[in-house]
Amino acid sequence: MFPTDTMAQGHEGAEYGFAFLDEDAKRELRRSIFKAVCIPGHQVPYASREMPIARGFGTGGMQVTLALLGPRDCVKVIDQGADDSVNAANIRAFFSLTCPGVSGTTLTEAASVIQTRHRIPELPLRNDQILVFQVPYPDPLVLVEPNAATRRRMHGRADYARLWVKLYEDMVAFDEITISHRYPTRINGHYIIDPSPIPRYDVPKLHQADCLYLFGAGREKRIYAVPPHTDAIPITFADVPFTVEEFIDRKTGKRHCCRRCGATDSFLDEFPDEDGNRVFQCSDAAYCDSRLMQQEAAE
Amino acid sequence: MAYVAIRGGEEAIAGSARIMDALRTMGAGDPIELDQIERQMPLLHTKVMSEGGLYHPRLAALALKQSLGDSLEAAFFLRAYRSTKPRLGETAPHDTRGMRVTRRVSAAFKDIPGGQMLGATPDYLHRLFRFELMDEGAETFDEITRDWFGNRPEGTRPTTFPKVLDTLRDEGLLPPLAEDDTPPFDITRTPLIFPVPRSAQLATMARGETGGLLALAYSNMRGYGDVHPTVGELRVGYLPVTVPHPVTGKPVEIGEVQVTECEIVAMFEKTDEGAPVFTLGYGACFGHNEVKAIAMAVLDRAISVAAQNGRINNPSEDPEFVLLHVDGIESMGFCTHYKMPHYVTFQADMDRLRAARGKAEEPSHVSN
Amino acid sequence: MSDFILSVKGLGKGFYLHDRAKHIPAAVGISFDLRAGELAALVGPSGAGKSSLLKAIYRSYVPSEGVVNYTTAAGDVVDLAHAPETQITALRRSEIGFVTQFLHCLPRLTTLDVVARPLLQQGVARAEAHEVAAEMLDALAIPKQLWDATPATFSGGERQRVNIARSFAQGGRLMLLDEPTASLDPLSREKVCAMIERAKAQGTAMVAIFHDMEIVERLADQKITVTRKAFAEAAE
Amino acid sequence: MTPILNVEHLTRIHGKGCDRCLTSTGPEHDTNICPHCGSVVAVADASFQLHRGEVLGIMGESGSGKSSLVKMLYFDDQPTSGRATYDLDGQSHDLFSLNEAQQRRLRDTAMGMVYQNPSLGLNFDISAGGNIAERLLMSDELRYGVIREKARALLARTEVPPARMDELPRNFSGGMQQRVQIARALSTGAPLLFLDEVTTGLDLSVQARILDLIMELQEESGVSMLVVTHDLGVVRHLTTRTIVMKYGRIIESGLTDQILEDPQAAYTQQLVSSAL
Repeated sequence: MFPTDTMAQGHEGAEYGFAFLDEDAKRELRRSIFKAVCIPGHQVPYASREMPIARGFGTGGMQVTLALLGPRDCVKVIDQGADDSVNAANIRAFFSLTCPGVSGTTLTEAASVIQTRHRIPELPLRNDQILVFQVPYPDPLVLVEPNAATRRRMHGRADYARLWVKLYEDMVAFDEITISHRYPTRINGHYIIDPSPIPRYDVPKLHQADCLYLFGAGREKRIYAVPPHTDAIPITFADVPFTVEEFIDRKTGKRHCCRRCGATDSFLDEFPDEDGNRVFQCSDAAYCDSRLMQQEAAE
Repeated sequence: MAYVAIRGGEEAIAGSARIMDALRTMGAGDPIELDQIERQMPLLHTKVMSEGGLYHPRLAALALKQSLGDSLEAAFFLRAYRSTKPRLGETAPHDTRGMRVTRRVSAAFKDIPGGQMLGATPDYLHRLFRFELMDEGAETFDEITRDWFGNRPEGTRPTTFPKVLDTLRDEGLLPPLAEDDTPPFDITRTPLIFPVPRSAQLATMARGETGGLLALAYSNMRGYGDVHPTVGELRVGYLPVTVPHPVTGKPVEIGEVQVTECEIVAMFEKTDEGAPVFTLGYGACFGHNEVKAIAMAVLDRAISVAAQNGRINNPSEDPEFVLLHVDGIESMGFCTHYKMPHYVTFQADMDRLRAARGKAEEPSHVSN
Repeated sequence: MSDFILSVKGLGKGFYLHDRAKHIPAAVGISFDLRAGELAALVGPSGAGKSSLLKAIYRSYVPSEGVVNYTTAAGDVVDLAHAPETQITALRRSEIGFVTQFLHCLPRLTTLDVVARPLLQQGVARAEAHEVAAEMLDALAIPKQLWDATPATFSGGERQRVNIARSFAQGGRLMLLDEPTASLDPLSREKVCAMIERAKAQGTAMVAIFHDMEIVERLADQKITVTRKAFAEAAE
Repeated sequence: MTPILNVEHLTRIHGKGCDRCLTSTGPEHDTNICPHCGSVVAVADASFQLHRGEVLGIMGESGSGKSSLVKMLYFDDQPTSGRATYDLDGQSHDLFSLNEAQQRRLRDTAMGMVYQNPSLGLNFDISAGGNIAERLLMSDELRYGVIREKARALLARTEVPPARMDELPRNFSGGMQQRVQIARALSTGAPLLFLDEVTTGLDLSVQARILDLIMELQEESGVSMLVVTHDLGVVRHLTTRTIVMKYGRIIESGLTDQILEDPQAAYTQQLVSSAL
């Protein structure tokens, strides 16, 4: 069970119903989710409710998660790959407060629903798991078109040439596609989505996955989905391959490894240690911990 | 180690909550009463209800108390509370002619039917400190109250008034009110998909943040736009709220809400029927907030003009620009979110920068 | 099938000026037939309407009356006075040429390109077109060092000769010549006459206006006298 | 031979329109505003054909409807009534009965437009090369190397220095902007090009060079062009046939030299004589 004493509002929990939202709101959310699954990549508008955490902190993901959760679910919340970063902790505390019966976990393999900000877990997800993304900007076309009505028309017609022009301009200026995260990705051959600010490293995991990916944008009031076994192709040129972060040490030519667990197959956080040296560590805390535990057990 | 300190966020949040609570209570003397907030800071209090989109005086006072007086945060409490409540019914449309008026002015006419009524306004008060307020007692409050009730002007002033603009309508200078039975757009149940009807425009602004509305309306007034408003009528008062009786269906009055309403008259325009007429801008919100009502009326007009001309010349005329940026809860939230960790995206940024720099540094690199 | 290349019957041309509500008297209808290799000269006093009739045959002017039957290379008879514009355009490109004293040309083209242009438009290969153009320029004594320059910078006489070179390079079955020798020096005039004779010999039919009656006598197979209609008659 | 473009009874009325709009406007009424309902009759009952490889001029003063006509054919505007068919590779497309996606496809791949105002035809926030790339991308060319080469070649052909292909067109001179527009319009090898007052507002010497360029390109590619202009010089230079419009009506059409030398309609006579 969750600790319940970490929220200032904790003592008021009893005032609120299961999963916070009123039942009509949850029903509407579920309808929107179904629609999003039926039209992969299409941004389904919904009447996003105000959550007791601020816009931008994951209110869209929270609403999707709250609409999904039932008392037998097991939920995991991560932010930047970590279960115990402040925002993840805060959201998990909110779920524990408002969803009695739902259990929490930090283990990727144990969760039925995982809410995430900025990462996809390293461990491949199964077909009985749902990954819910928190989305700040649902529309990849904002890069090239400020007007929302125009953008909707462009999506309908799959009119995405201007996104490619952006890539072209990037190539001209830098000889590289410089989009680092929120990499525009084409779903099922039609709609292009903003896969939320995940790094390029995580984008290939969207393609033909076993699990369901749901994206909730609270402030912008959109829900969209990449269903299981669906094509998800990052947009690029035929002769400019899409690449992911490689964490190559330019001095040695070798990949950096996690300083905790030694992993060389994970997305790494880079930061200076006390002595000012650059060190690397798994961004996915659960992955790192489980590797450490395996290593301890093996010894 | 700094990085590890971020892990363990749960304890950090708990600690933060304790400090906030201490900040609210330490050395503050007697706890502030909810009534005191409601009565002694009515303008702040009703602003919170207006921006929170929920007319609940008691919870609005609690919100202000719990948020340490931050009006945006307080409005946020009301909004979040709304999300948990089912909708039990809908009120019928209300005619503000039935408003129990406490203040009404017109800048268009010196004499208006029923007369101007200055009411409570700081407009003509000098913003000079009354230092004696630093040291008021309960007895001072009683004295002022007794004096007000004891020396109220005699006579039977009516409490409801005709609308000033009806005179203009009678003369044909304003187009007649169009009968429209279309149910208003419900912004709490339907997201804004542009283009949106005017009712969505008005509803969004009615719970918009005062400062945001003011800034955009001011840009129009200063020359990034050309509404050139005249305040036809501004009224503040209490509007009876009726709902259909659950059994009989007959309208039943269940209370009243304080409302500020502003109708501005703007430059005239040609009509299909020939003779030119004035145009209108409408603003209304919960509570006593004249700046918000006027700003809203100006923006309502600005957006309508642009829609009519099919051309947007200024930000204040763009419905997307105005309506997507005036909500205080959303803008405040998104601004706040930048304080959250962005390690992963920043790591990805560094990767791209290094890649681009690597290309730039390669001596063999030839720009094509 | 007619053996005439051109058969003109009752061709007349007048004008109506709307702003002055005024009819400009027309040239009296003319009629003549022209076979391959023949030259018909339009003669008459200045202002009689010779140029107007020539332009009416070319359809730069809308004929007021009459029929201009032209037999195409394919053997079809086309009334140039009434044929659809697209047909006129096609014939102008491949069969019917018009030579004036004035040269309109693109300022960026070299003299060689200006002359070769009609051939290029007909789809002739660049090298071949340039060969024909060079031959024409040579025949008209345009100095070789000028061929790479644009005619926009040339003297009036040089430009006129470039223009003639262009028209004869294009060749065709029917050529309409409006004072091609006017204001040329005697040597150049002789070159042009020789060129006309050569084209005739190759079977080109021509309708021409010359101010110099000597040339008319030398080149014309028939003379068509053009007179202006009486004012009263035109105003009917 | 079938014309590449066949326009029949094309009409565009701005406003609510009434059944007297067409009979109450036009040159004989000296207005294109319907006195009964106030609607503007931009184009009324316009019919004409554009033949393969032909350069057709549409001449008239501002407000004559010439630009409106071309806007409809390029799908920038919708006609009130009328029909237009575009014959592409032997297949006839009924332009105004196509759905939006089909129209867009046709416009992106098989039509080119050069506007008077370069800001309409170009995106000033992306490079000159990027503007060409956009058209190529719209026609499904997704190879960066090919796009880059094609853009470079097109810009070179329209005499934009290759060194400037990565600059923003907003920093270019008016003439250079038109060259980029022309390169963009030509990029997909469309057999049909619309030119709307392409030289208006440019210096005379620049105008002449642009016209020469257009003419050369036309001869090279055989592209059919519809040239909208109020400038007799442009008509004389570029076109073989010309349509004259006034108050939304086609009042005269003919061979360009005939229109210029022997205009029949009162209005055309006035237009030609005032220019000389």
